[in-house]
Amino acid sequence: MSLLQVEGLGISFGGVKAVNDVSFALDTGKIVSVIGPNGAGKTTLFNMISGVYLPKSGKVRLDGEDVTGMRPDLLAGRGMSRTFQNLQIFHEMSVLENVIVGFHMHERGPVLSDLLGLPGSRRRSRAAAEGARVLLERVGLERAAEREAGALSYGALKRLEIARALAARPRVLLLDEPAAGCNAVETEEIDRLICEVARTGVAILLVEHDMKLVMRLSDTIVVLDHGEKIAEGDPAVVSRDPKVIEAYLGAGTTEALHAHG
Amino acid sequence: MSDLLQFLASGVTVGAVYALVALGFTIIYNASDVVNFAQGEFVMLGGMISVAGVAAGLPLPLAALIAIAVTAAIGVALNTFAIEPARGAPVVSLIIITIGASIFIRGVTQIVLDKGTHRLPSFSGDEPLHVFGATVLPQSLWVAAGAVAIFVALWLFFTRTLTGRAVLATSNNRLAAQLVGINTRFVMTLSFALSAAIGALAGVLITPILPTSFEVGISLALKGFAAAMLGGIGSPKGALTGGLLLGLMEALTAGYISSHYKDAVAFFVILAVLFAFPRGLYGSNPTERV
Amino acid sequence: MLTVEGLRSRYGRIEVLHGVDLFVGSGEIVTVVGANGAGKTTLLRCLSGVQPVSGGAITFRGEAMTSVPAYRRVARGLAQSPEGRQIFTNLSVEENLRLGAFIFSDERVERDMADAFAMFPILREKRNQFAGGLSGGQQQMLAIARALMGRPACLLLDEPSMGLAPILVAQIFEVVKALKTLDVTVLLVEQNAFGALSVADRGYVMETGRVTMGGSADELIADPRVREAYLGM
Amino acid sequence: MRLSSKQSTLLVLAALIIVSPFFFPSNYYYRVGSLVFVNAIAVVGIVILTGYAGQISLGHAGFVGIGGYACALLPVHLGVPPALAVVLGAVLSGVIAYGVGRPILRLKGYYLAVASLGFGVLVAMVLANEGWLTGGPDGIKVPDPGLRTLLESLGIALTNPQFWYAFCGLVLFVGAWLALNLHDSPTGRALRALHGSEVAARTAGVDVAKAKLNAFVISAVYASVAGSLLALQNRLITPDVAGFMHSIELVTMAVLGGAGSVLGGIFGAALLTLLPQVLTVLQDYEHVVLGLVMMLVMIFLPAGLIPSARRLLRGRGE
Amino acid sequence: DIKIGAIVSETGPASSLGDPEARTIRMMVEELNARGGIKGEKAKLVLYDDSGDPSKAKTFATRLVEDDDVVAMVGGTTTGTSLAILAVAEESKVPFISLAGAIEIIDPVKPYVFKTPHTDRMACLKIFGDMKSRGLTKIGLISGTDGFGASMRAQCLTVAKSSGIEIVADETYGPKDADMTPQLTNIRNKPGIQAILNSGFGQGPATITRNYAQLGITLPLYQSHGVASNAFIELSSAKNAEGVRLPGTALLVGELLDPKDPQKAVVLAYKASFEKVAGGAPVSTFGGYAHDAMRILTSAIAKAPSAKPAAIRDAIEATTGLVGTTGTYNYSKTDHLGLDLSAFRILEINNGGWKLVQ
Ligand SMILES: Nc1ncnc2c1ncn2[C@@H]1O[C@H](COP(=O)(O)OP(=O)(O)OP(=O)(O)O)[C@@H](O)[C@H]1O
Ligand SMILES: Nc1ncnc2c1ncn2[C@@H]1O[C@H](COP(=O)(O)OP(=O)(O)OP(=O)(O)O)[C@@H](O)[C@H]1O
Ligand SMILES: [Mg+2]
Ligand SMILES: [Mg+2]
Repeated sequence: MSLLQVEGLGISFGGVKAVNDVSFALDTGKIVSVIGPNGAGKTTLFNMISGVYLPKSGKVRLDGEDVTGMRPDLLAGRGMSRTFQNLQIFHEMSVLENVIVGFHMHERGPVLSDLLGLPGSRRRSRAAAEGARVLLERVGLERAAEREAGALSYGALKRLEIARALAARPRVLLLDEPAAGCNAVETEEIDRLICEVARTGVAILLVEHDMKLVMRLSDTIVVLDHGEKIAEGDPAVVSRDPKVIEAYLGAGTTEALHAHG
Repeated sequence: MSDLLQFLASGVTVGAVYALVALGFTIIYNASDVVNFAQGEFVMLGGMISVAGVAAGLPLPLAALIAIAVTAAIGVALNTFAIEPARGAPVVSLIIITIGASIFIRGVTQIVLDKGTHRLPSFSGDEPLHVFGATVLPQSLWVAAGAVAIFVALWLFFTRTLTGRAVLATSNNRLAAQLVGINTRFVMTLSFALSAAIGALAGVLITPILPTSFEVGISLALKGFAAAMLGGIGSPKGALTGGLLLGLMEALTAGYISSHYKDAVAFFVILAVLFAFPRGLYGSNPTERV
Repeated sequence: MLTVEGLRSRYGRIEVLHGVDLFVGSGEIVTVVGANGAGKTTLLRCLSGVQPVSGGAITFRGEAMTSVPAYRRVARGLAQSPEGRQIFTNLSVEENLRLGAFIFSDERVERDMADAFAMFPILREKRNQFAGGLSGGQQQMLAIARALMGRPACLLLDEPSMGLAPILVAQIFEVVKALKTLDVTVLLVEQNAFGALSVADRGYVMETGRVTMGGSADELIADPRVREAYLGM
Repeated sequence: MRLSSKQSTLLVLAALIIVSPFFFPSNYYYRVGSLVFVNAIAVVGIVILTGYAGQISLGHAGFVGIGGYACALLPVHLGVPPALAVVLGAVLSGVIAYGVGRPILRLKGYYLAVASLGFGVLVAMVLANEGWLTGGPDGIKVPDPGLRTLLESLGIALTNPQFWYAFCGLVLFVGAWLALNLHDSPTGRALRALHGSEVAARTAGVDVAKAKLNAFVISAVYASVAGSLLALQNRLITPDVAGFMHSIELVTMAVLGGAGSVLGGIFGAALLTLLPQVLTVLQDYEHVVLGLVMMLVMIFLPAGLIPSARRLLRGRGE
Repeated sequence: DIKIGAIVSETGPASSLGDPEARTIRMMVEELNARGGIKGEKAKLVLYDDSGDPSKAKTFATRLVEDDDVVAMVGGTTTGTSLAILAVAEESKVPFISLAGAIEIIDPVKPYVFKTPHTDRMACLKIFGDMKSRGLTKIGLISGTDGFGASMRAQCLTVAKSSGIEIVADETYGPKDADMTPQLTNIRNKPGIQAILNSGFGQGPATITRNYAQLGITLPLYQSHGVASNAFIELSSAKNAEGVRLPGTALLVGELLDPKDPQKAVVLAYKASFEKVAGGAPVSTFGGYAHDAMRILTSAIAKAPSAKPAAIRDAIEATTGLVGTTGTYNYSKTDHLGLDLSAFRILEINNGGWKLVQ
């Protein structure tokens, strides 16, 4: 059984089916990418899987357990973590604190102990802070740790979100366009980071429009168009699928991709 | 039957008062997300300045016009000297500025005008109209008509004019508004002028029913705020409905249940409505995507 | 057309632009590339007048812009599609576009809107939907279309290709090229440096608040430092 | 560094509480001081709710009222010692906050504000209307907790205002200490996170509804304790302590001082409590100046007294 | 100098009471000093506005006795503020003359606390007496929810039975409500109802009076002493207020008093000087309370062997036969109110003015 299984998931907004009957599976340590034109339903799919939206139909299974429509915080407790296409930053907190919040599941404790500042509470905070610094280093933001998060540039915020998502020590990690706003060199760093994370056994679901990144990283690619799955398979196959080329890649891109290898 | 009608008449009278105040909140809110706690003071100024004008021997319409103009100018001054300089401050800080402004305006009114309670003469006399055994004062009709007229004007403004759209755009995203060429400063000035003018007009209309004094603003603002939230803040339709509903609930409760708890019942209903409609009856509900 | 001299800007007490010099000739496409946090967005914000300038000068069509308020710059022909899209989420797609043409009230607005819909058909489909419900890429299209509604003489694009599907990225660069034929000057900030330099006439490289390199697009593409730092080659 | 900011806040606070009396020429100053502390206790609760968690309550005075009336009613009707009534009142407020908070905290922004306002109005109305129990609008007497006499028997003789100054100062210090502990604790961070982005906080594992409820209950307890202390030292409590105006006043204090900052809240409380006392010399112009000061503070220190001042100082250092 | 302290609610919900009180107190101190002060010493007034908040009132009371070193205090516009002040007065042994109605201020008697206004209970008794004399026994009660209205309501409910009055309707309204027709409709519908009594002050009673006319109710309408001022007639408009009765003090009917009435001179003098300084504001019963309190206080200070609080207290308690606007005060060890029912007069509004009923 796969770690994450999506079965016939669907939702509509005002009568328009944003996602319709989408199924796929994701295994430990694997990277599955979801691609598709703008408005295909990728983010919406993420929102359903992570419990932000309640699906109209279909099921999400985590480790075989039905977690459809479960609250995001409970899902987080079961090892699901994500980043957002529309950045969701705690603007008034420091960069470091943003990441510490990512550790919430591991650092939380009784309210009373936090109020009284008992040693246990302080210990948990300290441990989380240490972990957070390590993560900031991994995404290259260690120098910004004490800055107010709202003052970072766009690209830096994207990386901050990744660090925060990693802090939860997820089993399933959903990344929505992690490389948007990063140049080729910065994208390569993110590429490396994702690889490393996958290697530690985290299942990664990736939405990204940077095809080079997608092709290089993905074990499997799921292609959505108008909310429907139109193709699924390994990168080489999918990228040559005429339906995919027509709906998404465009002729030029495919050539470029294969030219670069 | 005639009792019910009387209660309804009372409810509409009071409701129209609340609606007039609630309508005043809409423009500034729509331009800046700020609930202007000085709105009640605008209403008070409308009444107090008219009273002063009439006492000085001016005919009522002229006194009313002057009151509206002066109040609008005060609204503009509030924006120019207090809100605009704090641009970029969090919304709560702006709200506190409006609270400060309301205390300030009250203080100045008490010095410049007086501390007394005053009434304006009714526009069309005090001879009650009889409708199926219920009685209505002509002034109630003036107030209700005023509320409806302002509602229509606001509704047209926000749905039919580009300036109205610009107001909405300014609060939705001030940066973007500037980038498309909207003079957001002017939009704010306009909003404060219009809100203040609406408040003052409300004050003129209601003072024959509800005597005015430098301190009436607070309780009016409180009820008007509740009404606006009940209807959904920012929506002219919501302000009108919310105001009328609140007034009717109070009157019917006083009539049929208990006058001791009429305000309590009104607030209970507000809570109940908000549980069903978390953004009021007509509040917009555009959720941000993530 | 657009000249920037010694431009300085700060957030609070922290200066992030330390004297930027660049110019954009009439009808040119000029691109600015740079790492995260280099100050590209800040530069464009200064040009549009939504970010206070603490030193230097901006001249646009021979006129000093530095103290002209933001909304007037739009009327002078300077429009921007900003970073993070900044659409009016509570208003409909059509209203967003109409506000893009806020300063105009002629019938050309309708034609421009038709053009915008032709460029991004999905927007026509969603014209009555509130813009906050659009997908990320759709919002990006809306932001670009809205900037074009302002009939700019000079268009400032902040990462227009961000979040767009490859097929649309190609289209955006086509649009940029097409604008040149319409005599619209473009200042393009892009992370997709390769794409941007391919359509641009000239380019600049920004590093931590300074322009460190400038030249024709071909020169920059060929420059080994640029290739290594921004093109990943 | 964070830790030192907490310690320095506590140090400043302790210094102010202890050193100020050396400059007090009369009991009146102790009285005003103790009122500052009482207000500050309630405001620290608002700081937790509004400053940390970003939830606006315009009904918190309702809890002040509950705490106050608990000290008036429990001793008379149930024979509870007044000092214990403070605790029972706080528990009661917490329980009521829990019950009220569950439904209303689903609302956001102004809608939450108006719902909480409704709660406050209801409390004030019950206190005013049920005269048989509460004494009605003119209020009710509160028994003496006898703590001062207790101290006296231990050889510490204080005047009434001195005693309440010391007692409220102590309670405020403890309250501030707790709130500061919370700020940098996992719970506090979760509150501040949901303030920034609820979805992100959720996906990070924060049970947002519960976190908000925690903040609401905690802040209600602060308000309740403040109400109890006010009632006990005034020996009298009236329904307007639970009124809308008082709720607004508390929020105003918090925002003026700097909503997210404990020290800010305390300074805000001090400012708005002291100002009317200072402004009495201006007679009729008192309100004009009060309004003006509020506006000026917010215009020039938009983040509130303490945070803005801190920002200015820090900026200079760099 | 002799320092006199005052704490009144010049602003806030009770400002329509507190404002004339403050004006009166200031005016009387000025007059006093113009006359050369007390025993050659100038009086110095320290007046604070508590805006109706008892906690503030307590703070100001503390300030007066601790910081300003006053020898006596007047004030306490509302019962709540009076209760707050009197605690300080008792503790620091500074005499205090309250301007509020509730009986608990002086009952039980507290050594340092006095008051000038009638109690609410007296107002109820006076009104009920007049009703009985007209054969009206089944009445409807409508009260404001503020302190004044609620406290008088409670007293009227208590003494109704013993006065032979049956209260068949009991409604309330908020002090700032715009319309009371539902409540009045319900009262009117009560079978056998003969009269309506409104306990309240401020603008509410005027609204009631207008709604009364609007509904065409013809039952006799009684108002409380809380509205005893010309402002009430103005706000309700003379036509609507015609025939309304209320228990008032001599103050409102100064001109109509029998020339032999000892109050006549006092009342007319106060009225004349108040109207001179008040810029058009008419005299009200509440200003009268303040006037009487100041008269009592200043004459006590004049009589006291020293300007020490305790001596002044004794002198106040010894006050007898002092004619004020409200009545003639006879304080004693057991009576710190010093008035009886005869001080109240039933007034009726007649042609836009006041008429003495008895
Ligand atoms: N809350 C909503 N209200 C209305 N429509 C919505 C909402 N959420 C999504 N949609 C619609 O559903 C469709 C799918 O949107 P989604 O954001 O999932 O696309 P996407 O594949 O992530 O696109 P992109 O690549 O541009 O980010 C879009 O057409 C969008 O307009
Ligand atoms: N609101 C702000 N307050 C303080 N500093 C800020 C703010 N916005 C940006 N900065 C800082 O200014 C510098 C330049 O940021 P800017 O957004 O202009 O970079 P950029 O080149 O556009 O980066 P990116 O490619 O990531 O978008 C960065 O160091 C950033 O941290
Ligand atoms: Mg998306
Ligand atoms: Mg940028």
